[in-house]
Amino acid sequence: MNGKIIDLIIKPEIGIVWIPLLLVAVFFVFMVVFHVWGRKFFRNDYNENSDQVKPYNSGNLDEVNYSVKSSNLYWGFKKSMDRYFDIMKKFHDGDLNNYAKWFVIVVAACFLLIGGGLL
Amino acid sequence: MLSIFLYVTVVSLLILSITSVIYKRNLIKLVIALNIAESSVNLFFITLAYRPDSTAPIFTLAPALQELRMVLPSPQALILTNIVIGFATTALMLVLAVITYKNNGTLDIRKLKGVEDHD
Amino acid sequence: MTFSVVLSILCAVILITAVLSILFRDLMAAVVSYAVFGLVMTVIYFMLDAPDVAIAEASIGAALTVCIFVIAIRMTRRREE
Amino acid sequence: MTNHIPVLIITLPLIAAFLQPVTGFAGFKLRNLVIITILLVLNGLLFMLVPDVALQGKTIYYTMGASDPSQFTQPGISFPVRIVLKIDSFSLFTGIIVGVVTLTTFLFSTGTVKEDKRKSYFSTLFLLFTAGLMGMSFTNDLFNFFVFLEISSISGAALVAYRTYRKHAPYAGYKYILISTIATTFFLFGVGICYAQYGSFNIQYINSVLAHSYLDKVAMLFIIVAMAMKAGSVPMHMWVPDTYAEAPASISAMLKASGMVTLCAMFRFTFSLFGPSSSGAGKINYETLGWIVIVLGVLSMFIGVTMALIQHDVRRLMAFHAVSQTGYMLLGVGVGIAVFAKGDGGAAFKAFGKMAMVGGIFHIMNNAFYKNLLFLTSGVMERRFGTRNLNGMIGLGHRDTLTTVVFMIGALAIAGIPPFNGFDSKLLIYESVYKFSPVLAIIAMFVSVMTLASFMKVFYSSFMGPRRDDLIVEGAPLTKGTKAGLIILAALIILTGLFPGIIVDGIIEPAVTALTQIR
Amino acid sequence: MKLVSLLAMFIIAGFMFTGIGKLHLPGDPAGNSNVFSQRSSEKTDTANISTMDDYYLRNGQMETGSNNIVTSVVFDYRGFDTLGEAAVLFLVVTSISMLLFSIIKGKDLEETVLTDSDGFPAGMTRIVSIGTVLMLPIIMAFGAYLVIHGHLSPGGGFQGGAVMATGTALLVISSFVVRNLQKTYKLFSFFESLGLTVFIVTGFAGMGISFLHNFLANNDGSFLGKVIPLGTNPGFLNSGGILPILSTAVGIEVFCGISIILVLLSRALNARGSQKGGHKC
Repeated sequence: MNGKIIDLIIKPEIGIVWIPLLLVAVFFVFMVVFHVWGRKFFRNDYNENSDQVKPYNSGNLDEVNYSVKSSNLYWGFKKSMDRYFDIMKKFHDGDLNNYAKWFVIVVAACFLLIGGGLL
Repeated sequence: MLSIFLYVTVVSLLILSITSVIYKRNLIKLVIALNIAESSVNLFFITLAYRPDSTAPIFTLAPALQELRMVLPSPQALILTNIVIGFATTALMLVLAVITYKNNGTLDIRKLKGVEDHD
Repeated sequence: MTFSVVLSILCAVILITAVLSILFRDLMAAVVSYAVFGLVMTVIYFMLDAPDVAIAEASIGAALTVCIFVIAIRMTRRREE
Repeated sequence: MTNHIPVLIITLPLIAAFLQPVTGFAGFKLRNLVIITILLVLNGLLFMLVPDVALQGKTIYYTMGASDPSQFTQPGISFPVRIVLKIDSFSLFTGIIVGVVTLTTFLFSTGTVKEDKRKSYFSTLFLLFTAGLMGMSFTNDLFNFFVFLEISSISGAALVAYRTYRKHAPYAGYKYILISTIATTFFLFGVGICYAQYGSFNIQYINSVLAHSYLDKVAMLFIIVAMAMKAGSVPMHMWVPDTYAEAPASISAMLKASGMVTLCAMFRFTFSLFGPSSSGAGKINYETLGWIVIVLGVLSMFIGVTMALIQHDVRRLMAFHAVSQTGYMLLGVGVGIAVFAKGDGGAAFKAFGKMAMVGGIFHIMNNAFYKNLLFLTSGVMERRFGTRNLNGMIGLGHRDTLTTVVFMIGALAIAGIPPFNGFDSKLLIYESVYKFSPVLAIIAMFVSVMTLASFMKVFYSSFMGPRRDDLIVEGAPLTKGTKAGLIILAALIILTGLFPGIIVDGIIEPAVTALTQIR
Repeated sequence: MKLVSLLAMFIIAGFMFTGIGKLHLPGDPAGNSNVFSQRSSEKTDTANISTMDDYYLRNGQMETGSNNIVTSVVFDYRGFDTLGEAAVLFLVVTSISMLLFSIIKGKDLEETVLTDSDGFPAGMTRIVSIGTVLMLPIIMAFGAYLVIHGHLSPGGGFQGGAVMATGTALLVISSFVVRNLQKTYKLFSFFESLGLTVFIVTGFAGMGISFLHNFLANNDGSFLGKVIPLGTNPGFLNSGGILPILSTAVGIEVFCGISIILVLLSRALNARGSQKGGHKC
């Protein structure tokens, strides 16, 4: 390993100062300081074994065993790009002929580049 | 003069097989098409290896001329390997097509989507 | 001269059998035409001074591949739907 | 004995696989142990090569069957006659990826793939898959590369169709072998054209006599597009989600490794086979070639991630991410290709081109670690809930703390969060690509954000939520082997994340210099 | 969308046909192709197609001791390809047995021979069965000849093994039902691994110098090492060095491998588990 361990840690020539050990140390220092000193500024009426522990089910208090289904996360994003996704679903529908067709189209495009003198 | 026919056959076999992979719908028909593509590559290598009025590269009982000319041996050695690889791929694809038929009851690409419904 | 004439005829036969084996809807007929394709390939390899490859193509390309195709078609459907 | 290492690396898995049917009935515990020791020996041999190949930049040749194996050509003739294996730091880099991935994946598969009569076939195919990948990364001979490419394609297809009782698994295997056969046929056509011009199959020899004619461009086109198809870049990527989703978890990890080895082979062909040769001035326009690779990369990134966002099958989601991560590598190295033979005497390449290539190739290694980790965790999730549908998975976090921690490490690494290794290579790529053209860097960052979004979706829906023991199909705790596989990969991610300097200087920088021959 | 792919096909066809024009036509004499002109001294004119191949033709007999230069290229100069190739065949046989043993289960493994009244296998007519029995020794003898004389006459491990496998194909086609699939499969797979292990062990045997080194050739007439006169000669059986050993190993492996494929496929054909859709054609 050429160069001492210190050079390895401090690598100015890749443009960023990357001192992982320093980052980890700063992180621990911050946690200790926060744990000892910073907590006084926040509310301290939280106690473990009251019903504050239970997940807040937005009002309905009876025991509700549900979790947001993954398919309706980001529904807004999906709704807004519906036209794009319809085209994309048509491409990925498992039709083997289309899979081979795209290979031929890419080869033909590159041939046009060669013919056009670009490549 | 003679090699133009061979090279034209090679290229037209390749184009024929790739077109039939794009348009044909039966899985076993695709296997036949890919076999034809492999044979066209083999023919391409053998026409590269051919030299006019020369014998096969075997010295046992070769014509005892002073000016003994022989065909190039290394493409033939590679085509030996490629033929057996072509047979191996064909055997595997046929077995996979048979099991797909056992599971899905059809060999038609359009009916075998192979992809559950999207989200 | 006759050598290149015979070779060009065989090339034509190759193209015809390849097109036929693709176009036949009855898979058994397609496999038979593929067997003829393999046989003519063997003759072409032999004419191009490649005896090793000719034997390999004959035994593997024409005989065994066709045998496997026949068994596979018997296990599935014969007509291409 | 040490100069025989390259051959031992390839032939050890082969001989183990050949003896498998005979020794396969000696109980599966002994068989797993034998295979794990073989894979450990492989990694050991690879790391024995690191000191003199990577650090001193030496290139080891190994000619098969020659009287003096370490010489590139026989005494007295100027062209190679036999098959030559070439180990320079780039092929060593590829070999290390294959070694690490196969070791961890086999450790994982000892637990998940159930033991039955067909398991000895599974391990035989696994060993042959490893031998194929090792051969592809080390060989210097075009037709030898074709044979090893065929070995890895066929064993991949058979392993994808391992679970024949599933409805679509055999059809996914059929798709994989059909796509591979089309790619290998066109690859062989390119090799034939190279042979027609230069009469040899050796990559180094062809590059030294390359005349950059029209036929060379046609051969380059066939070879590179065939490799891009096998690696799964966008227009030809549609087989990737179908195949990875149907395969067992450890096999989709191996398929991803074979995709990356094919990508490394594609870069080796662009630089070592069709690179600007010493004899002829390069008439091949590497600017356009670089832009082709960049366009493939950007398309892969964007389409891969947008399609991944809407999937509800966890393995298909991760397969689309595999496609988008391949886009990052293509983008990084594409910028390098576009710039490395520019007319300005290498100023642009020294400024950002080399950093882009270092970023791209470093991303290949990082991706090898965290993408396999994610595939293995999706295997655990599928085993637990019996289904791959994200809607059916709730509250896995309560049961498997190890899987949750490991999944978090993998998800944060793939999204490029600082302490983990995804961030280092993505940062290198962003910085250099920004100097090349800012729009590409912005797209790359946007795609990285969407990667984080889709993995948060997976984490939120399947790991958090209330504890639902009624959904658990198989509650048996993970075996020692499975845990070992996951822990090794997670440790590697954290190590490369915290100390990228060691990896970049030790393996990646020499790999790029070996590839581009530019200091 | 179909039109785009048709157009792409025309573009590819056009460019490849122009490529043919620039391709080296085998008509013109490439390089100095007279075999006797320079023995074992290297000819370095400009890089044309035949430098490497002319080296094989001129030095093949000396270095590998075999008359059939194609076999010497297959097993000695590019022996590593052939090892990979044998691995491909072994790989396909393993994967096919892995896939088909999920169909062939339980009762099908021990099938009694379906014979008609006087002991001939049912199915095909008696002519075919007798014909098969008569033809089998001829096919096997011809295949063995091809394997053993691989380094003298055209032929070698692959072709001989494939010809012997056509014998098995003949048995399978004439619906000769394997008495006990389990035992037959074990026998064939044992011989297949034996062939492959012999191949790779011979490769390792030359490891003192390098992998697949032909250490048996040309050492004055010892086992398989006869120094053959150069140029045309009647061919000597004990001359090829490790070539005959490798050729026999590959011959055994190809024969057993393809026989396994054929036997398993024919058994899966009428296994109980397979789809009833399989018709008699």
